[in-house]
Amino acid sequence: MADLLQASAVSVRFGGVAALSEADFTVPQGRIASLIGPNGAGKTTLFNAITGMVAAASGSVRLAGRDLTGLPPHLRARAGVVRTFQNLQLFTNMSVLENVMTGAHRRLGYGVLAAVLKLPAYWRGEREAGAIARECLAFVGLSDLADAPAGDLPYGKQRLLEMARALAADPVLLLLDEPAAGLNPRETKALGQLIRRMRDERGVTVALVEHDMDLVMGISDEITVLSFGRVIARGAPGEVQQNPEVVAAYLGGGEE
Amino acid sequence: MGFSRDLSACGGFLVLLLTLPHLLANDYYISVLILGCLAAMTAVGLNLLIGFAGQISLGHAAFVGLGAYASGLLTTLAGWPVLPAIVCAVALTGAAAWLIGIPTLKLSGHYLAMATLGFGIIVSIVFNEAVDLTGGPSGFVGIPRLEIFGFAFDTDLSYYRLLAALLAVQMLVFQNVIRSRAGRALRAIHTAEAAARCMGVDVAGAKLFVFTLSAGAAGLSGALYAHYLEFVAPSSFGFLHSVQYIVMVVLGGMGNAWGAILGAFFLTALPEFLRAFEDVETVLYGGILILSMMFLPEGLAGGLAKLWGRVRAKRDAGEAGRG
Amino acid sequence: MKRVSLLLSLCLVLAAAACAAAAEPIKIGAVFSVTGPASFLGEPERNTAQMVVDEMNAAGGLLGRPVELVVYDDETDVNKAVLAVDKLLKKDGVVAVIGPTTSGNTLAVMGKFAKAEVPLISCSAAEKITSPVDPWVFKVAPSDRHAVEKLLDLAKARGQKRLAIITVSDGFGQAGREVLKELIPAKGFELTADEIYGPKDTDMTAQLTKIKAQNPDAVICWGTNPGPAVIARGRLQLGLTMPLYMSHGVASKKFIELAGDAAEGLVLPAGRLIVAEQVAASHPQKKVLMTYTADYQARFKQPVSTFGGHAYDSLWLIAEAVKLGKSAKPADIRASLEKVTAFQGTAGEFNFTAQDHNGLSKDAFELVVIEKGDWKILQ
Amino acid sequence: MTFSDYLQFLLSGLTVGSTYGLTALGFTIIFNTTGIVNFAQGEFVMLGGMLGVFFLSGLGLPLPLALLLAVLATLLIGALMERLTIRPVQDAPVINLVIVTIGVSILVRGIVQIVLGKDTHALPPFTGSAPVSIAGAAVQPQSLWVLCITCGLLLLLRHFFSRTLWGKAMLACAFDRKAAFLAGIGVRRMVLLSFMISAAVGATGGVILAPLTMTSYDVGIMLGLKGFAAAVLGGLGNPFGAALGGLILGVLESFAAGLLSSAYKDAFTFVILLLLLFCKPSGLFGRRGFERV
Repeated sequence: MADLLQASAVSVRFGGVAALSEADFTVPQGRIASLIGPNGAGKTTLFNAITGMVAAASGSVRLAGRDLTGLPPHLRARAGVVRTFQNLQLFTNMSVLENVMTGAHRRLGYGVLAAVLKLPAYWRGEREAGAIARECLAFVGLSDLADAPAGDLPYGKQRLLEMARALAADPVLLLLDEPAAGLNPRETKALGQLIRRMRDERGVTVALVEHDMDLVMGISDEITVLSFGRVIARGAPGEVQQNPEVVAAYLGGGEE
Repeated sequence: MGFSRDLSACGGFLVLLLTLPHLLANDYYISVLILGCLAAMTAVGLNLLIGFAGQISLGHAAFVGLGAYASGLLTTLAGWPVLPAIVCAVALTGAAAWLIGIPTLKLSGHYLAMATLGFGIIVSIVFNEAVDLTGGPSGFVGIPRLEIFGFAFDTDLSYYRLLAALLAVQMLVFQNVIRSRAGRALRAIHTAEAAARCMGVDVAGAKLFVFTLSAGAAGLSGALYAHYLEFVAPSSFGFLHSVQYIVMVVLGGMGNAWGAILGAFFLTALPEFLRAFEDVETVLYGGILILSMMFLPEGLAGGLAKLWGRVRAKRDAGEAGRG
Repeated sequence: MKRVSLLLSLCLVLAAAACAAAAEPIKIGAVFSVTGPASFLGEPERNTAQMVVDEMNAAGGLLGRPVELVVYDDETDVNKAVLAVDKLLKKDGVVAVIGPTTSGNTLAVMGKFAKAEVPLISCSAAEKITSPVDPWVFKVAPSDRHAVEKLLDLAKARGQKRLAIITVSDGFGQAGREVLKELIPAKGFELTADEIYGPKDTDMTAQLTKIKAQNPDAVICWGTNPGPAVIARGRLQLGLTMPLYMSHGVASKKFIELAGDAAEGLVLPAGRLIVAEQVAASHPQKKVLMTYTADYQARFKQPVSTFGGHAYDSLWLIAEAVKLGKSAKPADIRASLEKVTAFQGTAGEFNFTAQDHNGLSKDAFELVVIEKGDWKILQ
Repeated sequence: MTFSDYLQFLLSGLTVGSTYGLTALGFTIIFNTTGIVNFAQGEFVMLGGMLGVFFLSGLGLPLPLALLLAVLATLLIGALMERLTIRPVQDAPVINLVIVTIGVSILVRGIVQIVLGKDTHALPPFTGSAPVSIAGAAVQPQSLWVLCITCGLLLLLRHFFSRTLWGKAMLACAFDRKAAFLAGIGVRRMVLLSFMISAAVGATGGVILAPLTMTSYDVGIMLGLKGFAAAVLGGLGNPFGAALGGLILGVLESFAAGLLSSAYKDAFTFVILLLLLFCKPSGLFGRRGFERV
């Protein structure tokens, strides 16, 4: 089955430090592909390069054949590349419902003039945004907190809100940056089921960066391992787990 | 749903403004109300920029000045009728904001404050020094009063009614912007710019839009000010006036649509009440700023809302007790 | 609730009765910049106005009625000046208004007086205030034109041909600069430099260096404190040997105090007020100069300033107009003001006509020189 | 325009620039410890000059004592400002803190206007005012005092921030308040200290420049703005950059007034500042800050 995302030979430098050197990363259509590696391996940097938050020194990023390399983040987002953040970036000055409606920003087809003059396009757009938002909240199980201020939610529920917001953007490709960080085992298990449901029920292609091995091994169709900015292994969960280089990278085996 | 509430709120506000002159002891206070409305127009625009989009501007008095001078010059030197001159002045101010906005809005925090402050000072120096064009430090006279389709607004009361209507319409327009996709995008930029970017919000474009919109509102208030005073001078658009607009927004309650109006009228009327203690007015003004930031962090509107909430809570508790 | 409203109406009746008993006071309004950048002009004006009204009431008021002064501080801010004038015209119902202190504020408010049909006597100097003549607007400060003419006559007498000017970028400086740039070429001089400095600038070395490079015969500085004092000291520091003329804007002891020994030998046109003692006893202004100086210094323990004199002249001119027309109605005051002739004020002899609402001429100014820290009339 | 004219521009530019530098230094000290931009910094400079005049002519004290007392009094006012107005709102958003500092600057201006009056005053120069000629350019001895004291203060502060324990503790507070707190640094005391030092530095600027440029209750406004511009020009947060930024700003202003047009002198300064902000927001010497996503 064709690869939805092809990030090939992506290099990123911060001053003299080569955060990423010629990293390749592909995500097959409708699958969950994980990206793992020790801290500082360049996982988040690769995500930032894919979403355009960081300028790649070289290499290209193609989504379903379309070259996104030069585009700024918001145009990539409009092409369907949506991500969540390692340290929660919620809109705390808005309600839960409004947060998710903002997620659907790119799908609403009315401009400012329509909003000012309250043209029919505005009413249709807002109704649509409300429907999308409520449906996504239901999907993640936060319907009863729709009107609560986003800032007041407990941490676990804020994570779910960020997932709902990403879902509302109708992602072609969803990049999850350590979604399980700070969650307890029960919440992590529920998160795993939620991601699997997104893939199965909504056909969302997911790219996952995560340290929690049970979660990664449990739901990933394919795993890529990064170490010091370089891809050192790729394959099904079982294969990658036994790969000596991966073990060394993690457990710091003594290179002779 | 939200729209009907906005409509009734703005309508009620307009009725309140129109009845005010008749409640006041004598019609001297109309000029205070006129200056209050003009200040509110700029403050509401600035509130959208600071309170909602989280971008600071320490040079907004310059946009008020641009609107005033553009409209004043068009009607005196170029002999335009007043209405098209005002419309063109607002457009010019918006264009100037758009131009200076492109490089400035890439900055944030203290740097953005400094850039807008520098821009404000440059504009006020040009007003002061370009003597042949702007009439220099003592300004220029002879700006005609506003006249629309033959009806001349030459009495203060008629001009006040026009301003009250314009302010109510501006509030409705800004409420509609806030309660829409664009409004949510602005608020998103305020708290999590990176996340907004990844939700498809063109952050640079949205900032430029809100900066130009708020500058246009300031330009409109400047033009209407010039045609009220029939005179314009650089001393009304200096750095201290930019600071005063900021204080109106923050004192009124940032991010609260009605806060800016409350702050604008309060600060315009305040010196009138402080007139009795002439010399200590500066001290009182500074003191009020400090104390309000300490005890009313969400501003007057925030404070009132909390008060109103507590009153309602007590009343509901009372009913529950009785019911 | 009933008892309270009854009580209220009772004392209202009483108040009205009390008010009618004493003669209705003649209300005169005043707007001065007591605070803000122009406070060193506005404060002496307010002090003088209060003093003069007290003197008037001590002498039985006007037409047997007490005079009430209603003063507002516009803080050198245009908006506050507009509000203050509106309050005077609509709320306080004054018969005449004196002030504002600055030209900018005067221009902003003068249009309101024709509509309200109340006369305004401005204490600021800009020529635009009385030309073209607005029937309801007068001014007591001598025009910059008179001061410049006086100075240029002296420069011509001393054979100085090439002149440099350095003016402050505020209302006062701009008015002077316009007249200087008009009269210098008109009277056959050559303008070598046209420098400008900001009211709050703290260093004019750059401008003075530029002027020094062109080596003019004389330099004319048009501004009010503190700028001119910085320029006078800069002149010594940079060794500009050519004479430096000042404007009547620095005609107060504060300038000499600030400039210190750099003020020695500077010449400037000024009202006779600051050299009152040296004015010949036979001079018609002698009496008014001496009384004002004595009264002011006795009450406020500060030296007099020509700006305070403007408030003095305005109020006594109104008194003169009320006596002349035997009426305190605004329209009568206005009409009588235009008939005032040979009135000796601190700024000079006033001769008002329907076309001349300033009433002063070139000889309102006296050329004075600063010697050993004090003013001397230039012989 | 001869060489001595250019030298004249340079020297007068450096003199005025050093007060911008001292004001900018004051900004940086507070910014380094609290992250707050203190818009009342200009008022500290004004207080130095005005209190100097008060102690000298008001109480008739000898010049050195009067100036020292002026600096100490301003230092106390700085402490008072931090304790009464900054501490209660220290966790408020940046915009609220900016408003509080603006409120303090207006309050201080109001009080000085009432207590010390609205007139302009001058302080006598330290060692006479007979100009010294350097290669044709006339320099007042006071200017030399200004330059030396500024450099002296700069070196003192560089040493303080890089060598002394308290100095490093203050820097730590700015970097991460919680971490500094956990490391046992009395954050509150450091913040108080930063306001006191910056008030003293500002007052020194006021005291040494007043003999040249005179002082009144409202000289603080423009000085504050120029000081802030200099701090940004030099790289916000870098003490060395702030002082240099001030000197550069002063020289630029002097040459702009001398060669181009004196009317638009201040405008040029801010145009240059804007260009710099657009091209290199971290200033000439500041590090490029990275925003962690």
